[in-house]
Amino acid sequence: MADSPHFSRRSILQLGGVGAFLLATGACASGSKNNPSSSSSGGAKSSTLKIAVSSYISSWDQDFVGFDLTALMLYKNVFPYMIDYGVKTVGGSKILDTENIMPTFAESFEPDAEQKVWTLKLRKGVKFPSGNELKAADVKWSKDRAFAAQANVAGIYRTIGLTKPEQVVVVDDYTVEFHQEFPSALTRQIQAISLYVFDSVEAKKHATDADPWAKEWFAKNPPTGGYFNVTKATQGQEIELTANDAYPGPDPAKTKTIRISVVPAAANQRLQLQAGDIDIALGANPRDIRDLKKTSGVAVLSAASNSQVAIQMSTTTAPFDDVNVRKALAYATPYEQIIKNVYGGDARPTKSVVPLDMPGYSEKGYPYTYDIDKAKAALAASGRTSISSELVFQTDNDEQQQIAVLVQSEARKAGIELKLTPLDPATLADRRGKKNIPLQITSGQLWVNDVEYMLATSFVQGANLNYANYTNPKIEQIYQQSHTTVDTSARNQLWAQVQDIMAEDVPWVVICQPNFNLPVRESVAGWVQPMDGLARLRYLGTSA
Amino acid sequence: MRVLRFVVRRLLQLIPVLLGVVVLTFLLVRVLPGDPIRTILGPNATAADEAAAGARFGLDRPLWQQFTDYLSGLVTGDFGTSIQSGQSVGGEMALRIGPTMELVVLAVAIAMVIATVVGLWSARHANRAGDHGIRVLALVGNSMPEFWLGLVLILVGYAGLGWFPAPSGRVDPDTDLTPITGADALDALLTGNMPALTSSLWHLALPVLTLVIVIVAPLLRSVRASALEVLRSEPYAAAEAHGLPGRLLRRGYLVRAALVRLPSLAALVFGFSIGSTVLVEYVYSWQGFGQWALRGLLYRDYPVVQASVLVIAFCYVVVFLIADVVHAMLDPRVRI
Amino acid sequence: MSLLSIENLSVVIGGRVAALSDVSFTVDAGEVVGLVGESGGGKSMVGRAIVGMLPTGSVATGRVGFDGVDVLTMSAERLAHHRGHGAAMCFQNPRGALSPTRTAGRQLLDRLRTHQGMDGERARESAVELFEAVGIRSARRRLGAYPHELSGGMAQRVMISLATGCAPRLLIADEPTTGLDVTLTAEILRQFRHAADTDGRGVLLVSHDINAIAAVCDRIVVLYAGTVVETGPASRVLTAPAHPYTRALLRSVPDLDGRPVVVTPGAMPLLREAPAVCPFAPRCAHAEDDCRTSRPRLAEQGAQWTAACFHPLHDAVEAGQASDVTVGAPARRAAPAARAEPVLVVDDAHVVYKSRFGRGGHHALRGVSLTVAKGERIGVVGESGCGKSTLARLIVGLAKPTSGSVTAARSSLVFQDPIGSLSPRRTVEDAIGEPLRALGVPAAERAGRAAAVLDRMKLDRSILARRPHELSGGQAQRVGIARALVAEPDLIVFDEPTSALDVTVQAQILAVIDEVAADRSHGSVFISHDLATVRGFADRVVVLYLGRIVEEGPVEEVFARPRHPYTRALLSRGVALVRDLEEADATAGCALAARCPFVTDRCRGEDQQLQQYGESRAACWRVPEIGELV
Amino acid sequence: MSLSRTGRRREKRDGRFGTVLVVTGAGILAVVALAVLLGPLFTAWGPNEIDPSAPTLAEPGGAHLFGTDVNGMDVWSRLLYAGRVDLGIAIAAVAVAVVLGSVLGVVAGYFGGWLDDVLMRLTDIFQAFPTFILALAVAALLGSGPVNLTVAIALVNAPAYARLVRAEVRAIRDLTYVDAARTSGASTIGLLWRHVLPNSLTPVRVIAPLNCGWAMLTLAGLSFLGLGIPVPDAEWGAMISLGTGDVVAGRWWTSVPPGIALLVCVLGFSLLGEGLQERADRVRR
Repeated sequence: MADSPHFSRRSILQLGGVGAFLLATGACASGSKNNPSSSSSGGAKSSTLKIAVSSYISSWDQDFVGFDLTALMLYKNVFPYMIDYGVKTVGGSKILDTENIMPTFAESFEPDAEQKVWTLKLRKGVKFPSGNELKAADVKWSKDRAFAAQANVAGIYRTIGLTKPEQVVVVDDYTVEFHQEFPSALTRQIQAISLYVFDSVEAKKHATDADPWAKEWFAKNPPTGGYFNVTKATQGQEIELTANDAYPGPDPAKTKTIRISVVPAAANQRLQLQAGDIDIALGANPRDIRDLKKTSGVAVLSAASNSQVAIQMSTTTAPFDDVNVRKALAYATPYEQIIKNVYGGDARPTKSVVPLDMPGYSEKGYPYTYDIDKAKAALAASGRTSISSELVFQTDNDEQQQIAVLVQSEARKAGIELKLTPLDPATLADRRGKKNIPLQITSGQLWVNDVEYMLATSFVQGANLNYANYTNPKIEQIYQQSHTTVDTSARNQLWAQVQDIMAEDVPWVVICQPNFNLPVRESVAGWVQPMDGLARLRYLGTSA
Repeated sequence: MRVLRFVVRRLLQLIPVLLGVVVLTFLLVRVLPGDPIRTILGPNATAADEAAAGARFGLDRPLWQQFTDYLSGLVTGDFGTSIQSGQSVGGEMALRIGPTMELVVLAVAIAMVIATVVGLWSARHANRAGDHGIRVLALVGNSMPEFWLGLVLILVGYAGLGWFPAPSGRVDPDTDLTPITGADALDALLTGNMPALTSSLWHLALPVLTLVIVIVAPLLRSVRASALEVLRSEPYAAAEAHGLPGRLLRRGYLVRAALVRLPSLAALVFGFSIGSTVLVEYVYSWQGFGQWALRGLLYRDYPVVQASVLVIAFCYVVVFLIADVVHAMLDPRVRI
Repeated sequence: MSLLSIENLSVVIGGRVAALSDVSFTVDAGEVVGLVGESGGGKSMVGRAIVGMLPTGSVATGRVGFDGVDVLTMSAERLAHHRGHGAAMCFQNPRGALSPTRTAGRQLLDRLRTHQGMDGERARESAVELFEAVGIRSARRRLGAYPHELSGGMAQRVMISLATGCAPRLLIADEPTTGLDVTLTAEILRQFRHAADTDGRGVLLVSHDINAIAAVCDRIVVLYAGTVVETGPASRVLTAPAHPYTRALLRSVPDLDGRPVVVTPGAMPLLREAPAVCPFAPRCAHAEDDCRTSRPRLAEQGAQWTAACFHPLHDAVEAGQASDVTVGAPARRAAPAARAEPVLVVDDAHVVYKSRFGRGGHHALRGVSLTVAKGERIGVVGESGCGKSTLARLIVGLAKPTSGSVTAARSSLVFQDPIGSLSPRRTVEDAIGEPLRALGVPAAERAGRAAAVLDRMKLDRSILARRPHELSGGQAQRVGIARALVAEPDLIVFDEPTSALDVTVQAQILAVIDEVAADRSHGSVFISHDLATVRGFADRVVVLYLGRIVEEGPVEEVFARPRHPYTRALLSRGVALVRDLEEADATAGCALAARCPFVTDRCRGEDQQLQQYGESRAACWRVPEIGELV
Repeated sequence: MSLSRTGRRREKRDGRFGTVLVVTGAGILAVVALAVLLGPLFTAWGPNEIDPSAPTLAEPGGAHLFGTDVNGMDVWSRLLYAGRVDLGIAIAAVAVAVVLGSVLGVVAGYFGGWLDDVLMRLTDIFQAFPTFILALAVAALLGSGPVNLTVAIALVNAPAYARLVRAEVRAIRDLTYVDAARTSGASTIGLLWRHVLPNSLTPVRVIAPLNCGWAMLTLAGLSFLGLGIPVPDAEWGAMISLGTGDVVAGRWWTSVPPGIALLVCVLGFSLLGEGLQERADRVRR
């Protein structure tokens, strides 16, 4: 029985009046916590792993769901994916290897000479839990559904030249060909996150003419057949997974059952981790993690991450349409103070718009440091002595709020007066749609670890995440050229040119790349840092 | 009979109010800035994807047509599909109303029992030390912000003393509770699942305590005030002057007269508690109705917001109706 | 040894109010004793002392002997037994003294179970008997009624049955007659007489209206400022009172024979401790030095008859005293000159109050026609529910006639509830000036005219700045009258102006009204349920019953030779009505049909119109015959 | 003879406790108001000023009486400046609610008929509307910040006042002194203004202080959910929500002091309200 954390009781007594007042209402039970509820917070059974997430998934239908990271992470583990990333160790911690993508449920996935037509070969005799065999027809039906849903998959397929269901051709029961309009170096990575297959025979039983793709059935029924099967799902509270023995591929699940419980408040996740009620807290915030490092029985797994924190400056609205004003803000941002105060030093300063560890990264991409005089000089160069504008960030994002406060007080010294505006998700999305946000803090990870994908999502005309409304004909031209450049050294050549242009245009203030830290019980092992932010649960084991 | 006719008449009066609420919400949520569609699009979505998603939810059609569709759906009990989750709003709501109602009903019931017992005692010992103490204590409880109180109770009850379970979820999944109404303790009772019952009651303890502390004061004051009014009234003095024994005086003349005003105040407090459960649920990660409605609001999930507001309003007016009927039964002077 | 013997009982409340000082009197079984005096005189304090429920923080000395045991020192259980079974009280406002959320029957059963140990069916049976004994018809159904469903009279009867349900030895009735009509009062007092004579109970009737309870009392005790000023056999005390205050009580109220009202100046003092001098001296016309220097003790005036006065009176109460200041002697008033132009014409006015739920409604006035000429003084009399208040509201425009017409010159109204008629948050000056404000009179002139009219009311100008709750009943009514006069209206309506006031204050207000009405520049209408008061005021009188005028004529003619059976019953000239007034009575035919001893089929069928009989008119075809039948 | 004031020994010093409540309540509010208004005298830091020398979440003591919060701002000074926002908005919101509610109440109560039904159905709708939805709607329509919050909270509280005043006016409009004013020819407006309104505000005067307390709690609740005052600005509810995560780690000074400040201030209002209620009851009896 894990003893309740000693130091937290001491801190309660420190609470002075309030604590005493409330303690007076209940005798202070000394000694070990005798938790009367019969909840299973007893010793972690060797075969069960308990993970806490911040919100319950909004739907089980991977095609028609909204952009919900918890759900996408869960799908990665419960839907049969044909191919997936390998694993490599870097600096003592294991991370997903984006260059080594291997078949898991499928037998092989190889391109033709021109890398335009990709052939997927299925293993024989792989069965869904319903007993139906996984065949090419299932792949075809699943991808036709993805195109019909016009959601995530359709969006990514467009970057590798797959725009119409007709481009997916069934050759025989166990072979499917993907005919791309143009060859692309991104195909393997993009297919790794999109090539999932439904049990189409089972699904068609629930399709109706009003609902051809059985959306209602999919939304309600947890899927099975991936590395794990969903055995129990209590709405809004908890999801239980058990390893799928029918998985034919390498690295089968190490833990027999995994229980994912929903704990929205970060403070509660931390309490339960300390008390041993959960093994992994996916929703803890940086300050909790720094404290948990000092707690007995808890380890913090940390690994380099490609998640970037930046301020996107709107290049189409005054005064940030003037590059000198953008440079002024770049010089006025207190990079070291943010890394120290907000992330407790646990973040890497970055010198380019391209994230660290992404092939093609170069030091010259973002030559700006915290220097108030240079900031003033840059502002003067733009013909202004002082400007005022609005810095937008997400209401419920603590880090962004702290960064905003620090940037505001430093920028003021350089004559840049910033009004802080926290926005709820819907208003933020609306104003981004209307492109009327002068400055906004963004933090996030790219799904594919390749500069072409970065340009596709954030820097070309009309890209969805291009909140800076940045366009540069040279960049557009390089982006088109990169589609067909497969050779890595030629691609790196292109990326160097991109970063030189970015150093000049500076559409973003690139702040830092915070490391990924995951507080877990000491007994947990096998964590693989996911480049796309979607945890692979099959590598996880617990030795308690 | 009489009560039925009164209830039917009041229900008919509800329709314009609820219709007003539906129209007001429908317009209000569309006037609010914020785009419900962009939040569900992936990083690579294009304008075409946005338009397609919008069409899927019928947002491309003219406003009045959206309203008529919504109304015709409402009549058949179809609240539409949630933009965020793609599931039917009715289904999602059914799963979440149970836990919140259980919390609020339990808290209001307990608070009313405490208020009645303590209120009557306090009135009978008016202006003595005990009476003053109770009133000030109740006021302190009523002055606390419920989210802050919840936090402190978790800190003391779970982290410090360990008497109460972790503030996550409502019942321990291992007890295999089969959900019927969604209200865990009630379902456990119905299915006779004892371990689930004890587990859900322990999970309910702190949130209910938080709510009770906050809402007991107004109820206590009302019972005490009306009890005092009865004790100092002519009829009570007349009964006492005719030498009726204390027990008969209390049972026959004090209790019923003092509780006449309690139902309508309980309804008001019920309405107030629905508001504060949104905060209590957040702190106790109760996954109830309040959080779901709030999330719908933050993401402008039109069908969710419209459905949640309508249900809250409906609960509100139904509770007032029940209060009026109970009031009429208690007080013969009220003709219905 | 008498059932109840109170010996020099003194009660001081909160150390600053001497509610009672050395009160002594006795009540024997089977005897009805009347305890009279104006409000604030201490009558209620005596009642409370008898049942041992004196107010918080009050100190009582002396002895309240009940069956030889002193109530003031009774133990808790003895007191619990004494309350109800020893002495039981009937409360003043019966509907207010019954628990609203419990049926009348159950409240009676509580008494029967507590004091007579009855239960179940036997208790229910005796409950029905008790209800029938006090004259409640269909008693079994009434058992299930809630207090708010009972009429005033019915509630009073239930109250009496509750008290007798305790099988008390002494029955205390507090103001049993207030708010009841003439006919109902007589009926209720008969109940108390019956309780004393047949049940052998002692009865203590507490009342401010000495004339009302005179008929049934064996002995009278008169209280003034917490002291007994006179006690003696009713026959002697009522005809030739020894103490001047008792005489003032008897003469302040006009009586049916038209005797002039004697006005007693000043008001009753609120004593801080036992008086050292005669408390009535400042107001007494016969007071001399000894009255102002020492306090008179109760001195024998005859068999069991004492009075606390150095110079007791001996002649009959009717005999005029040189010092009397009288009002309303009808003979002295000159008849109005030729018919001056009318200030009010009411032609066949009907008023129906529609109830919220649309079915039926209360038909308050059923075709009333009335004209008032300038300078004329009209009296309107009728029991409660006859529509007289509706008539008042109709005349001043507060109510609109459903049919028929009302044309009135500029009118003003003086209300029954003096303090209630003044806006609580505004000063007296504002209240008086209100009508001028509506006429657009500038503030300075308003203040002047308000002060002038206040002087006419013989009120000190310091009152102008006071708020209503700082005024006494009398002062508030004078302000009400001042407000009515300030705009010099053509018509003034007095709606029961004195019924809410104390007896001596009533006389003062009647004097003021008389002086105001004497001014012939405006007409005046005086509305009351009390015939004697109307007689002292009006030239012509109109008798209302259930929304119709049943008799009308010169005041002397109507009082001397009443024609209509209802007027005769009011003047108790040998006509006793069959039963209480019921709501449903006023359907077709003669309104009084359901209660008239001379009713015939023709009365029930035919609507009665006013016909001329001598100088007055009456709405009854049998008037000529009735003369012999009486 | 009214027996209701019978000699019950238990009922001592009737009504004196009412004055004790009023005095303590008013006393607390006075102290809080003074501290909040003279705030700048007690502290060197501005409400949003960051102390570069002190680390974030510094322990209480030394330069910072209550330590610093997660942004490195001084908790004590934010506590004082926040008081202005909270007290200001609460009192303003209740004032607006009282005016709006009273006008509606008088019109509905005095004229009755269809006007009364329409107004009452309207107040039903507003009262049935959940507070948060209304607050967000008004915040969106008028833009965020203290002004719109005042309006939002006022709208939520106005129906209660409308109902209260309507009940009083319906009772008063048939009283004798109103008839008296009518007979002396007073205009309807004059009648309402001089006679009906002043006498129908007694219950409002009693409920208003209690309502200020609740208004503050509503404001704090909104800020806690991120719907009220934007985060970096000083407001007690926002400060509590900022520090919730830290309390668990024993860093109580970010969240507990604003909680206590809110508790004390609302308690002040509640005591004042309760005391006025006690005295009003005693007067009416």
